[in-house]
Amino acid sequence: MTTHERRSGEVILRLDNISLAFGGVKALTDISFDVREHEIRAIIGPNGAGKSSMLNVINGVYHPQHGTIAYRGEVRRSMNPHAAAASGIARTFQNIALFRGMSVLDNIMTGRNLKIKSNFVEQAIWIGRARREELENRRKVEEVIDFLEIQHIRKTPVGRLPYGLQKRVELARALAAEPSMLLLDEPMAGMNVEEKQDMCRFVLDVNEQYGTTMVLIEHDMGVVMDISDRVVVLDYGRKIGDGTPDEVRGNQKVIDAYLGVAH
Amino acid sequence: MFYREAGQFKTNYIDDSAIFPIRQDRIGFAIILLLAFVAVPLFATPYIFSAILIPFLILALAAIGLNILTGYCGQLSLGTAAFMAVGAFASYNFMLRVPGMPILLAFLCGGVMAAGVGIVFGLPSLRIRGFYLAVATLAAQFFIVWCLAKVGWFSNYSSSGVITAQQVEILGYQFRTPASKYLLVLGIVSIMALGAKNLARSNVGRSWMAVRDMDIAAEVIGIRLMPAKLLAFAISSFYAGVAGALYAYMYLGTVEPEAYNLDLSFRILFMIIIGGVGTVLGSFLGSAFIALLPIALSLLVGFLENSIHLSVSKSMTSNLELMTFGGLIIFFLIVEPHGLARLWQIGKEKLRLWPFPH
Amino acid sequence: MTFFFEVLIGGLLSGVMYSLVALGFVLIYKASGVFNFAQGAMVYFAAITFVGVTEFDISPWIAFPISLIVMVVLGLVVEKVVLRPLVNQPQITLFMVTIGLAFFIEGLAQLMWGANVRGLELGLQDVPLEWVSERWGMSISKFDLAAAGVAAILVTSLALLFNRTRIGRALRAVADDHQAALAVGIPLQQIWGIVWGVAGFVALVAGLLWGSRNGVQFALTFVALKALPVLILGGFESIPGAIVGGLIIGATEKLAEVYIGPMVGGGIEGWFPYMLALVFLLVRPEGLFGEKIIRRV
Amino acid sequence: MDERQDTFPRLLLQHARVRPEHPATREKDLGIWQTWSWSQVADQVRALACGLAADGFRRGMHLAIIGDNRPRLYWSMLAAQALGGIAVPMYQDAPAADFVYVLNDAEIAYANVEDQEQVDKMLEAQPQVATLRHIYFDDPRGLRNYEHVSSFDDLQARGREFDLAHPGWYDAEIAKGETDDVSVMLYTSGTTGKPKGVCLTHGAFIAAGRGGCDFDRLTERDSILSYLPMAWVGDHLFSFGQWLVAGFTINCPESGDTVMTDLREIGPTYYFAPPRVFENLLTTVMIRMEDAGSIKRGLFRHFMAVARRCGAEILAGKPVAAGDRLQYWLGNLLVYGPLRNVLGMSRIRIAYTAGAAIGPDLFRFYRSIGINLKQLYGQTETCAYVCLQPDGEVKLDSVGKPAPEVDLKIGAGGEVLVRGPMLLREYYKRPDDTAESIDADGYFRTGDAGLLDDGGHLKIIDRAKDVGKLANGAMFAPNYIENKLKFFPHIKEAVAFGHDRDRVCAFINIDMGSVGNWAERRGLAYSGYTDLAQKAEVRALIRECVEQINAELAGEGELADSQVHRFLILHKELDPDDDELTRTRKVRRGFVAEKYGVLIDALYGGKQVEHIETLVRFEDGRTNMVAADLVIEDAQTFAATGRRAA
Repeated sequence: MTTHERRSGEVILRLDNISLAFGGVKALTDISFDVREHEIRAIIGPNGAGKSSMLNVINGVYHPQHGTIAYRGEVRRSMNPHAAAASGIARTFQNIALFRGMSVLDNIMTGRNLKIKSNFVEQAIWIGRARREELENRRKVEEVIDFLEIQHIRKTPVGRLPYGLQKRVELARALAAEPSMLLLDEPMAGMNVEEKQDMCRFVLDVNEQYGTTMVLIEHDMGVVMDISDRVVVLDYGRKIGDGTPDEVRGNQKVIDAYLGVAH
Repeated sequence: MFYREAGQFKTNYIDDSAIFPIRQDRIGFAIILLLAFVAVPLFATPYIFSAILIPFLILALAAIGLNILTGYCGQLSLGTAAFMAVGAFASYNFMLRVPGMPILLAFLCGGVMAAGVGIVFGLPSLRIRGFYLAVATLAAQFFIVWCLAKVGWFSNYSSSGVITAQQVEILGYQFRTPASKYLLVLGIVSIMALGAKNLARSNVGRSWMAVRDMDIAAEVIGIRLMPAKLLAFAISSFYAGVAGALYAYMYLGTVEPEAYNLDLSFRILFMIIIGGVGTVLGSFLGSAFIALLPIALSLLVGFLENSIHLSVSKSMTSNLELMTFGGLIIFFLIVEPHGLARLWQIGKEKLRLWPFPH
Repeated sequence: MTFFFEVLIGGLLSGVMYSLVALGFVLIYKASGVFNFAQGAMVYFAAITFVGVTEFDISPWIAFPISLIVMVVLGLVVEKVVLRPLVNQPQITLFMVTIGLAFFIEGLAQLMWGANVRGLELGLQDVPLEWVSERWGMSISKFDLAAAGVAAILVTSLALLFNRTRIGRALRAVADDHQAALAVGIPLQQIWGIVWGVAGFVALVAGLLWGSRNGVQFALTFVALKALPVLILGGFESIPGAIVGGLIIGATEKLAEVYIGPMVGGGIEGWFPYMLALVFLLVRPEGLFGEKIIRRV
Repeated sequence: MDERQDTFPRLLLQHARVRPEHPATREKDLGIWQTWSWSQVADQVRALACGLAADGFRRGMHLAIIGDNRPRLYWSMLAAQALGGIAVPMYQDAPAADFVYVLNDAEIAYANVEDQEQVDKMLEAQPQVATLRHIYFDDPRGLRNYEHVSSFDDLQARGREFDLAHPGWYDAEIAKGETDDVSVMLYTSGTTGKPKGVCLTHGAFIAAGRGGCDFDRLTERDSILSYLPMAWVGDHLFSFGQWLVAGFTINCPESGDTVMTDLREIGPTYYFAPPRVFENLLTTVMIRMEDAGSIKRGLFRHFMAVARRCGAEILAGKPVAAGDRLQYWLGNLLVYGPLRNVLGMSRIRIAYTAGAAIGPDLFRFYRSIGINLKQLYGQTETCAYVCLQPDGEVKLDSVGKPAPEVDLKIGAGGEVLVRGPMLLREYYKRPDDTAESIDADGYFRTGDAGLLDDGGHLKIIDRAKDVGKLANGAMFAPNYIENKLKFFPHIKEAVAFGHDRDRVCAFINIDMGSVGNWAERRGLAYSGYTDLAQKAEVRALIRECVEQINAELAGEGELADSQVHRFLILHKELDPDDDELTRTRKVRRGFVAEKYGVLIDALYGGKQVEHIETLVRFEDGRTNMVAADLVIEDAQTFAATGRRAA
């Protein structure tokens, strides 16, 4: 990989004292951290540490009981998924969450639903603005398809694709929204070495080409240390470390809780 | 085999996302349209029009409506007939109470009324899912039909509850003959089927399918579940409503609540299961299948009676019909859950790849 | 006030009968995740088979075991032919397949025994209990009371079966987690077979009770439609829910018919339970006894 | 405007005038076939040329073109030529180290390349190539932060400014062009030694293109899929020379992986592929048919038998019995037509193959299902234009008649000599080689041994220099033997030895697809090429093939002594990355003989088993050691049976 100057900018997302519980079970306890524009921010931690819950709080699938979320200066008690998507936060899921009854192309097209302004009557008649929007968005989607090199499966139903390609299609769907922040929940889980390398390259390319801010959960320590700018470490729903990969690597609590155990 | 596609390439996205991207399909469809609009009116008998073709088309329209809700948006409904009833009664009342109301506008208004009622009964879908929702739609079925029967205003205080539908007249032309009724229904159904197809391939359709396949992911990419689901209920009910009005005006000739019972709802559900969930084509195939099956059965029974002198009573035939419907539903759900439309698609794929198997 | 209690008690007693039908649903749903829309058809099938057999001058005491065998066989066949090929399919598909099944069974029942309405005499008369009317001036049907008694016995024994026997424990394990049950060596298909057999039995009892009350006719299948709101109220997976739900529906429907019905032209029994259930669903989507659903991502 | 049509830029302007709206170039990109008409292409080329001029590109300079078949790379060649420069397309899959020599040899200062991969290679080579200054790329993906390289878009933008600032300059440059100017320099990969730059003029390629177009009546309505390496003379003739002569449409596939799909979509009327492509295609057809149901398979078998019986004759317009004709008509409806369609060949009017000998069965197969497949013969030095098979006169074992304007004779030692307007001007900076290859009368020595039959058809036997002698003096034509072996679908590559030896022995590479499938069908488990190759069953299978050609050779007179006595199946596939094959997949005979000397000794030394270890290099530069014990097989040979008719 060529050395790339990453243009980490201002803090655009800040979570303060987030606590989340399901029934009586505490998933997250008093967690605070921030994300800077254009950076790749990793969240790591053992299984059940609350990593996915953290992403779900950021894009509003879960509503924390305590704490605030400040995104681009706007402070809220919690997000809601639509507001998150509308303000440029896209995400992928740990267990692939593609729309299984649709083709790759249609899946990615759904990623652009917020860009479409025509109403259902226009769409039913399929003239004028509806058709024009459809074509413009198709072109944008084709660029994403090109970018992620999935031209050959464009019209395939997603259910027929192997796992690695499904993950890539999910990334494509997220990218189609032209997000300013991308939440990736274990984008490389379950992949072989080659697929991981490809995915790493795509993540870095996206970051470099579009300047997309990334919040990334990943188990593969090598990958995390290689590509992220800063790392948050969670354990049992609490934050136990935060800093550059090197700082985190040297943090005794982290070593005890995580690195020592898992790897 | 007949698909010779080499050389059919697309140089723009309009062609690429066309409803029939393959030339042979376009030709085939044009032939079907030609047959339906020209050849059939020339040769069909009044019996075929009024007993087969007209109900086939109208129920296909209702099935498209149900398919929008169930097939595309994934919300199972057992109350289609009730929304048809709303359409029929609303059209009747618009015709009755608005002087000079054009009939087509009355159908449209009937559809819109049904859409409104559909939205009301769609509200629970925001909180409940799956067959809980299906059960909730049964409430619509029972409540609406009861309402239309009990509230006299709807039926203009008719003593029998059975009202004769007004004469259908457009620009002075009176649709009296079966052939003319058939052509009017065909025209309306064709246009609305095109609209449904367009919706299905646009953002609205994709949003529905996203909600159907994985609602949380849909929400996360910015699709608002409430408007998406309510829109599906509204449009589905609109289609059902127009179909209901056509059913009353073009098929039954009367407007009566009992015509829109639970049995009709089930029949329409069967149409989309047999025809194919989530396809417009399937709605037509399913409707044709259900329309033709009793005829085929009675032919078969007649044949048996003649050949082996088996005497089959009328009720026996209707029971056989019930069993055949039930059996077919079981068969299709087990063997081909995507119905006749998928079978057609598989066959077509085979023809496209011929002589290769895959 | 007496009238109110009379209606209430009558409602509660018929509610027990709803519970009985609902129980058939719950049993199957718990064990195999199938929402069996054909339960009503099975009730009809059971009753008409019983009547049909007795029409050959066979004593009811022999007709009952014959019908029972027929119902158990029917249950087993349905499980094997219809549901086993659909294992792991979405619940909504299973639901739709049972709608098809309902049609099939209804057709079969009438094909075998004819469609005409038959009376069914169990020796219980639908007359008011004298001592009750004497003491409180209320009319409580003897038949209703007896039927409720039978239903109560059945419900209790099923509850015992579920909670106290080995088969019952296996059933509950299957209901909780198919995979895990399979992993600990519970023969899943055998369990499903038993459940469908028991469901057949419940259908027979319900069919006899309802049949002797309303006559054995096609309308018996609508009993199942009445059971649906019961399930929504009580939750699909809860036996106590089915009982309580049945009582609530039975009572409120009667009360509504009597007190609200006249205001709107009557006949509201047909839809009132549904609207009640619907309103209830909006408040508590998981039912009375269901667990709160946490949707995880 | 001058009306001469003797240089490619003039031809371009001509098309832009005569058929401005006619599609000239298509490319599958972003999901659809993006199309440029002739006037748009002319405009694009103009912008590119002016951009290059603005950056200092001048008459006589060389422009390197590296990448897959992309419209803007084709246009770049025209842009260079418009300025009086010379296009130098290079094989895009070569590693950076290989580029260094060619870039230096051609004194490249300007390079138009496709994407990041090629830019990286250029940057890697740059320190060793003093002249290389300007690198332009087509696809900006991943190149955002690169310095000192520029995108085509920027180049064209500069060009448009330059054009505005210098009105008339571009047209004047085109007007300066002469037909005898070198238009393109193609490097022969060369089976030995360093690559040589073959300088070909506008006139030569236009003559070759025009001759071919007239011969096959190609017009602007034709259409071709451009998917073979741009550095290869065949692609330059079909996708560039004939494109500009006839004014038809070239179609660039989306990527290497999608060629078959793209072929099917476009359905070209004119098609070119080396024999190996046709062979792979046939193998896939057969494998896919294996999975078909028994009725379909029976139908296929029956009608393929009909086609074998009379298909080629019907295509050639020869009289055929009415019964067969009817059957063929039915077969065309049920099998051949659909088959041509799924292969994307239903609209093909003319298909050519060249570059290597094609198996007679393979050739007959395509012709019999109604595809007008023909052979041509030529070299880089002759613009790939010497002999063509005329319609209706297609003989399986010949490469056709001399093309229009080509003067052909057989020289000493059977070598084919040719003369005509299509000859090269020279080898770049290699006067000695030039002098050696063109004799005093102006005949070019093709280096191939061949003979002309009674009908004037040329038949190629082998490379002239490869034709050797066995120890007993009998003629030994290794290629001839190898080709016979390679015609079996199970054999992918063969190397025959025998010069100065008493008998012939051979190395064989099995075809992984075909043999693998064969093994699977017989339930034979294997772990990879090396394992499969050494299975006793596989060796027996190959032995049958060898014995079959021995039987054939026994009937071919002088060649009867060339029967293969012993052979072995190599433990690895011969590979261009290991220098065993050229980039055009020809065996480097000498190199292979040296590398596997041990094995040759074993073959001739009578050993039964030999151990070998070989280093294998992968495309990404990683290496791996492959070791195996190779069993040597003895094949049955046959007594000579009569003279072969020459």
